[in-house]
Amino acid sequence: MVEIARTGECPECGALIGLKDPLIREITTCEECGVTLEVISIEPLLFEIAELEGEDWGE
Amino acid sequence: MVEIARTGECPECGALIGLKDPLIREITTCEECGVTLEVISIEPLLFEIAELEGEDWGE
Amino acid sequence: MLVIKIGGSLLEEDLENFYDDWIGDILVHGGAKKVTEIGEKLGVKQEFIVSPSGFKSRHTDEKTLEIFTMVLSGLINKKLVIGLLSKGHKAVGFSGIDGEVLKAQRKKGVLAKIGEKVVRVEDFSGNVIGVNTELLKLLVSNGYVPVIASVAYGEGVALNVDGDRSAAKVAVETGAEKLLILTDVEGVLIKGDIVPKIKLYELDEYIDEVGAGMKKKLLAAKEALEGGVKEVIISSGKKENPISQPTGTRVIR
Amino acid sequence: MLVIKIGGSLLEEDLENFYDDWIGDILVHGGAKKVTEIGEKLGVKQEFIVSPSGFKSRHTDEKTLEIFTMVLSGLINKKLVIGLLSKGHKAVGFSGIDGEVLKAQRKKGVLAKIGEKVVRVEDFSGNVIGVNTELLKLLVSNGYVPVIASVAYGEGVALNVDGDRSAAKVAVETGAEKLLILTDVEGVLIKGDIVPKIKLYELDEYIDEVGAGMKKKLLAAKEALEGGVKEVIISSGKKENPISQPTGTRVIR
Repeated sequence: MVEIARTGECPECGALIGLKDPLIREITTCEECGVTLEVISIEPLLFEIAELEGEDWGE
Repeated sequence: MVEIARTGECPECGALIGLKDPLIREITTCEECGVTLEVISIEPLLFEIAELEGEDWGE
Repeated sequence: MLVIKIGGSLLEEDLENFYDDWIGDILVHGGAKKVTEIGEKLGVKQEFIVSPSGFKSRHTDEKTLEIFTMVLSGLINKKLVIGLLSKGHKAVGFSGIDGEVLKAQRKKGVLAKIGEKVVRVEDFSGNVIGVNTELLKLLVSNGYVPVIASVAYGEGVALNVDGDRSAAKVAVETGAEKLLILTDVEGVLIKGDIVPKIKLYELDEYIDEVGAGMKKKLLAAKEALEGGVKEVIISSGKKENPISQPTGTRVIR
Repeated sequence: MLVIKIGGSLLEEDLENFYDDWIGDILVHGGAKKVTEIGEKLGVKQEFIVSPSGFKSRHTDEKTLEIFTMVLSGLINKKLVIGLLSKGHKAVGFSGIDGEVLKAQRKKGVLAKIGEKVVRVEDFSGNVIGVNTELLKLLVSNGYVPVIASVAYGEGVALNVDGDRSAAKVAVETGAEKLLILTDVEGVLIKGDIVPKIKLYELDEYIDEVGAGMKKKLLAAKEALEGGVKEVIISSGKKENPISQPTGTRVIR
């Protein structure tokens, strides 16, 4: 399977972030500023800052 | 299939009633007094007077 | 007080018009079609029995009763409640079991034709004989909209009862002036035309002329009017403003 | 005021002891096991997802949510109501959707591990953030026993919420002194022995030592005590007099 590497900008610090076969809603971290990000578009690769609640014990 | 005829007494007028392969809760009528009866036992064949509500349109 | 009944295949359709136009006090609903669908998926084949005079009705054995209760009070009821909540109405949904809102007398079992014989078959269906109006009025007077699934309680068990006649009983017991029966047909149809108005004394003629579904609605209308309700309307729930501007058949004293 | 929670496989057992011994004011119940069973029969495979830190939880997609709502509020709820009615209690069953009794905030979706990646997955689950105590007190003060299925309402949809924490929230908001969590185990077990008493300040240690199911109950106990409830008991619902003489673990301030 051909892996497609894509790059996009961190909305927080503008650093370039590369991801292989990104998935919508994939969670990743910006190596530059450390903020947790969420993929909101694949072409182009766009991120938003992920709102993360504390680890929760669902039903 | 062998048909088994059974006889039992009408609880209303005492007349003898014959039924082929009676079923529990089968509804029948006493030819003598005309009352509607319900089979409550097969061996021996016993009847009770059937409580019948008016024909009803169930859900 | 306005009591509204909704049932039939209408319940499977988009009910935005209905929710938008809500101005009633109490909603009663059925949902038999969905019960048959889910029952079959759960491997409980829906049995219909033919009574001696040829009338077809659902045989409610214990397994069917459980599905009936679950689908009406857990699926359809909550769909209707969410619809009304989303329009700002304080809807509270429950079944007739709850608080014994619909008390029923269990039928002595239903007569079924098996081959040439007629046999009484155990059945979990009943007739509504009482309504807990205290609970309904408590809720209505505090701004809540009761949404009642037509499953009743009697002799310690849940009982399948007729939705239209349950709604009629609720209307009578709560002293409602009007009962609106919303369904998937335009109104009482005779030779394809909607009958605009039927007077109480004419009802029996129409009861003999219509099909089984409408027969139950006219019987319910009769019981409502005889119990003091002023007007019963049988109309389509699919149109615009189905509640504020019903266009079906008006049945009056 | 005494709030009682009942859940787990206990719900599938004979509850005569429980109904006989009823002296509570409000009952909250779960029922996840039955949801999985009926979901599978309806062809809706129950998905569990593993969060990044390895915690397994149910993934509530739209189809699962519908079954969750139907089974909890239409099957289990009505079974409990009939049980209490048969002992003379005026039980009224509904879900947290009804009258927005359980208001919930929808979780932003649940994080799931897919291969090496972590992805947010849409989910219909939430945390209870509010209780309609006005409706509950209206019913209780008129002699009714509210029986609440732990399905909540939030952002216009039904939401799957944790039964234990919903019960804790109901206890806090209604100012209950006591919360009794009845389940299918004797109490908090450490190395096979029942811990008779746990103080609030010790709770976090136990939370780290117990399994996922009990972890939720201790978290609920913590939320209850921090919200003003005086005592939380976690005990078995199978014994004689499970409510009047609970023998499990008492968690106190």
